Amino acid sequence: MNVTRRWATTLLGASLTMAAAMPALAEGDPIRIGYSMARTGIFAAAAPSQENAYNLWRDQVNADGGLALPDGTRRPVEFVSYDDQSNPANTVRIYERLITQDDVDLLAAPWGTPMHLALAPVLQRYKMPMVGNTAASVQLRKVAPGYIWFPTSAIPDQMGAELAKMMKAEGVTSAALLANELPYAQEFRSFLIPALKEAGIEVVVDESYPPDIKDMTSMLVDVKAKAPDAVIAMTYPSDAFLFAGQAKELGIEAPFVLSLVGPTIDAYRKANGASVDGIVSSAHWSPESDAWPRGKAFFDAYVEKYGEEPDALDSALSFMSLEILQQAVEQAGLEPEAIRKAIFEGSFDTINGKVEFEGVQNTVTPTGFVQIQDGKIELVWPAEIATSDFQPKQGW
Amino acid sequence: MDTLLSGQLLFAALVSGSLYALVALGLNLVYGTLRLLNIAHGDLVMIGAYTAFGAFSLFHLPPVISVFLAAAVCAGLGWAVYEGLFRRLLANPTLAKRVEANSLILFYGISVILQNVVAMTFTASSRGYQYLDTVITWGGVSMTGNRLLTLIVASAVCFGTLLFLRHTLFGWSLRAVIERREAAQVVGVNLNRVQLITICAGFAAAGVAGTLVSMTEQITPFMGFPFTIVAFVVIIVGGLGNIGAGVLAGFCLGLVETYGIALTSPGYRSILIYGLFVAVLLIRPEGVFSKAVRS
Amino acid sequence: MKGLILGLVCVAGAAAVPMLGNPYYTGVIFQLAMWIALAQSWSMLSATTGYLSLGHAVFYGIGAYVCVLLTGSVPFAVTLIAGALAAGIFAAAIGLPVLRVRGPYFVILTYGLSELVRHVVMRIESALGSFGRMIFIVPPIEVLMWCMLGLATLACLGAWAIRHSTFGAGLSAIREDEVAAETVGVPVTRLKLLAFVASAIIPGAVGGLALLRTSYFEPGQAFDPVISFTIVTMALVGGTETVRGPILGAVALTLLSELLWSNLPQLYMVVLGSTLIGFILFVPRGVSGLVDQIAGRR
Amino acid sequence: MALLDVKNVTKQFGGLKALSDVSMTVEAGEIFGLMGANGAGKTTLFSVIAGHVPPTAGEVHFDGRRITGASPSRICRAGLCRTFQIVRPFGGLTVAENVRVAALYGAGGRQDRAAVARAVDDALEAVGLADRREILASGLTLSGQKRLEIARALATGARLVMLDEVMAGLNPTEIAAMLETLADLRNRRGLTFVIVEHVIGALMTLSDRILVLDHGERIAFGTPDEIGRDAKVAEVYFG
Repeated sequence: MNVTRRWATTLLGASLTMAAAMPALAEGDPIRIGYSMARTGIFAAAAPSQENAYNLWRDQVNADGGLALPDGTRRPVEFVSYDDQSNPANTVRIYERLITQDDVDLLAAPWGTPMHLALAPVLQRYKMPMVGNTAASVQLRKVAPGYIWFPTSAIPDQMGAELAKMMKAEGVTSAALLANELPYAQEFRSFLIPALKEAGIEVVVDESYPPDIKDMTSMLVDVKAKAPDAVIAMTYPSDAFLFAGQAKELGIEAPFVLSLVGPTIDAYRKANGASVDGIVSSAHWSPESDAWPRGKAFFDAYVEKYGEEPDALDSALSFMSLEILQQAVEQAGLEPEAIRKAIFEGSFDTINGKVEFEGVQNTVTPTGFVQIQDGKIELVWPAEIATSDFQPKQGW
Repeated sequence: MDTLLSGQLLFAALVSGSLYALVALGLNLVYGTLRLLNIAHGDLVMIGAYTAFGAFSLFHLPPVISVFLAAAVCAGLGWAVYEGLFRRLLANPTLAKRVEANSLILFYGISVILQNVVAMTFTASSRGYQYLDTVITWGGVSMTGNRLLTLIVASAVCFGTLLFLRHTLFGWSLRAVIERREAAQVVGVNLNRVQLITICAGFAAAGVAGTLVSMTEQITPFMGFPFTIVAFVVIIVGGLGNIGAGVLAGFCLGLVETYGIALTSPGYRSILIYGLFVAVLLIRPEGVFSKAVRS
Repeated sequence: MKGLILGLVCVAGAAAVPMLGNPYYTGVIFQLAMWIALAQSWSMLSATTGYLSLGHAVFYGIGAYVCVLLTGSVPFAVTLIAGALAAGIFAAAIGLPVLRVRGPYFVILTYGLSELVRHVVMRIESALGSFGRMIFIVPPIEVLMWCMLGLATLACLGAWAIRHSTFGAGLSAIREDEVAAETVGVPVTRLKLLAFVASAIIPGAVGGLALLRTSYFEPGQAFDPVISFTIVTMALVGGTETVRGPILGAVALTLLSELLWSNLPQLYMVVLGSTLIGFILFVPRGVSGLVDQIAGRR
Repeated sequence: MALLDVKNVTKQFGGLKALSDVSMTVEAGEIFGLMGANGAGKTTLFSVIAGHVPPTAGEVHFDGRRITGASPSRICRAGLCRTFQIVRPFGGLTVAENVRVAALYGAGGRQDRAAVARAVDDALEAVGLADRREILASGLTLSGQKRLEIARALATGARLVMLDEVMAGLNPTEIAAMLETLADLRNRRGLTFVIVEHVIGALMTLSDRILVLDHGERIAFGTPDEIGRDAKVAEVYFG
């Protein structure tokens, strides 16, 4: 009996603590925005570039007097966030908690494609809108339109086609493909190969490798022997470091070298210095663009606050997603259905230019590629948003 | 075929191999003398990498100097962990009886703490710095300076340790503890002292490995786990507690990995390594290089 | 008997949680039931025979994989049963050679096996040109939760039945001394294999259910070694001497991490790590032993 | 027909011949002694008979059936059980639980609770451990653990029990008690014993017939009196 009572007390205590963590909402209180982030676990290294952008946005909004509502009033913004430990199952639980328990007003996105995909049904069920950001997969297109949107244009099918176009334009006739076995890289590879074929570019090497690869020498020796015009390394961050170091060691001479994810990370350029000048990567934003004046301001504010550069893909997308949310709220208020309608129908001005949605997707921002030039991230493709011309890679 | 015979591939295999051997050396020392399953071993590699990164970016200390600092930091952790946790565990007969299970959980806890303390201190953002990455070409083999340095330092530490174990009194007592714990105590080996020094040395080896790794890989708080795994693969293949065979197995794993990939496809890399590991455990759990011990 | 009644009351209470109308609590119960089912299944092999498996994620992953492959072509209950069977068959197939290995070797071997299977599945998926699989129609959370609760109950009853049977007596003899057990007539090999299969089946179904909860399959996630670590941790923290142990361990750690991550978002992993260390050093008999001590038994 | 029939058993470990061409027969109800210096092959012979080690050559028959190559648990269930020179109690289980495992899985195939409980009580009673049944086996004295080994073997319902140095390390009082126990078991239950013993006096008193091994070879066989007079044995034992 004793045990039973202790049990009951424990459970009661637990539920009380949970309840206590939920403050009452009063008029004029901060607007609470909830999200989960992979602060620990396998994705953790990627998450700060996103969370830093979130915090920067919050600070800027609050410095401006708060988030504007349709009636012209402003309320400060407050984040409620949890660590999902890089586990999509936790993401689902956390958003359920945010919606039903913490009773947040708005939602921001977690890091990563699996998390976004796992969330889509949850948002549908609770009818809570969320602007996604760091998700990139053709699977997104299968998500029923409703309460989630993806501002990214770095989606593998479009990227494959665009990259082939760009390579053709730069006179590439042969290419070596090295792809990580994780989904994003594999998906990209599957769309790139037919596009290259169509563009008349010969694939001379096509290898996939596991994410925990520790040495690429044999692959790269093979690449070097075939001497292709282009080396397309479909990397994730950790193997991007490996690829850069070993391609340099072996003196890969291709004028067109792409590393899929990694080069836009600040540490990548710090670790490799000038040797990675000329590397192409996937992103559709650059602070160097004159067309998006707010972009440079974001870049400078970010560098000032964190002492490192924002990631041209993740940080930019994260900031954009909150800008979209901000403008939707300004127009429609905090009522979820109104926000949903506003996002569906609206047009938004972001650090990456205009954004509009059709279904779940941003149809305005073109799919682009960036290149490291003198340590800076320059947009080199497509021409209409380019901040600089593509320059063939000159050694390492 | 040309690729297979090239010095380039051999160099790559030796670099990986020496690093595997070094990481495994530390783990093997700790397992051999204390019978502890240290699954936080890779996190010590991470600590070593952060130490080197910090020293480089704050004080412009090159890794050839900060390697001593990293070794000292990790050895200090070893001391703290031994005095704070394991002395207690090993002294308590109930706990010591299930030392494997208990050490597994203890080190899991330590691993979680190390990772998250580092993540809170430095944020989880990946880090990196540029050091000695000029390419040297020698006999048709191109080598970045930092990878050559990795090979030299890792091999030197491994073989230095082996020589030390073979030719010093302490080395003899340590080997005695590994082979016959109780008997070693009877002949007057100070078990406590041997264990303390070994755990510090094992942790320090991981710190050295971390410094080497930091020159070429991205540094994050969660980078350690793959090193733990590799180290376990190596010491199983070599034979748990057999220090010399472990070093040999480390180099062999580097060769198997590099040439295995070259002969098949990079896609089979992990299947190859785990397959080898599982096969060794099933067929020869005492390790490939151990003399069969049967009662 | 008292324990059984208490257990049934808890199950009934948990099953009624969706009535509260707060899906968050339903999610917590799902999670709780999941870890109880996994830790208890693990104990069927590892607590009884002392063969410490650090690879139970492999059964969970296999269940998830089979479930995602079958979803859409057969009813949802069938996918779960198929997942459970596949995990059981896999255990039976690898059991004989694997269970010849003892002590720390077994711990590491099971871990390595789980990683091997993970990489093989990754390779297969990549060869099939699949980049993570999505499931679009999933049963509502209440249904998933009830299924999970059922699995947890099944696991606990199974573990209880094993420990109180001739089979369980044989297994504990194996844990104490395999050679002596064999000598007094215990068919050691057969019993170990049975225990291994028994401990694999429920995790297979759990993997399927957990997959339906997130509706997204990727081999890296489904075979995540963290799952194996969490299972072992929960069971050991709970105490492996009784059937109660894994239940208490799963409840304690699930609630603790639930409280910690919501109230101490920055520090909770550090606190969790410290709690583990504290438990091993100061509470060697686990939560279960602690409850006994406080209640003044033994 | 002999209960146990060992035919020309040879066992080779690498280059070492532990047993060479050893034969012996044990009749139902007798106490059969096995003598020899350290390394003579007694324990190896036990291991071969009980199924722990397969013989290099030769066969073992028990109760008319060939048991060579069968697992120890099968051999045990056929009615032949051994004890270990270095005791192997299930340390974490109580004395009664130790014996209960043997009763559950041993030769009898008893399934009903009452029969198992009776077998446990009987075995504990027979070796004098009835009053210690609830303590952990690891808490018994050496003498107690040796008795426990015997109790477990008895509880399996074995008809032939092989005892490997159950008196080593016991003091004279304990040895006397043990001798009495064994004689009693043979007389009252009709059990058959094969015993290996270093304590030669005990062996001589207890055994009906004795086989002497030296370096894996059979050097003498006969009644205790005959063995006592055997010149070869004297040479091996007393130089």
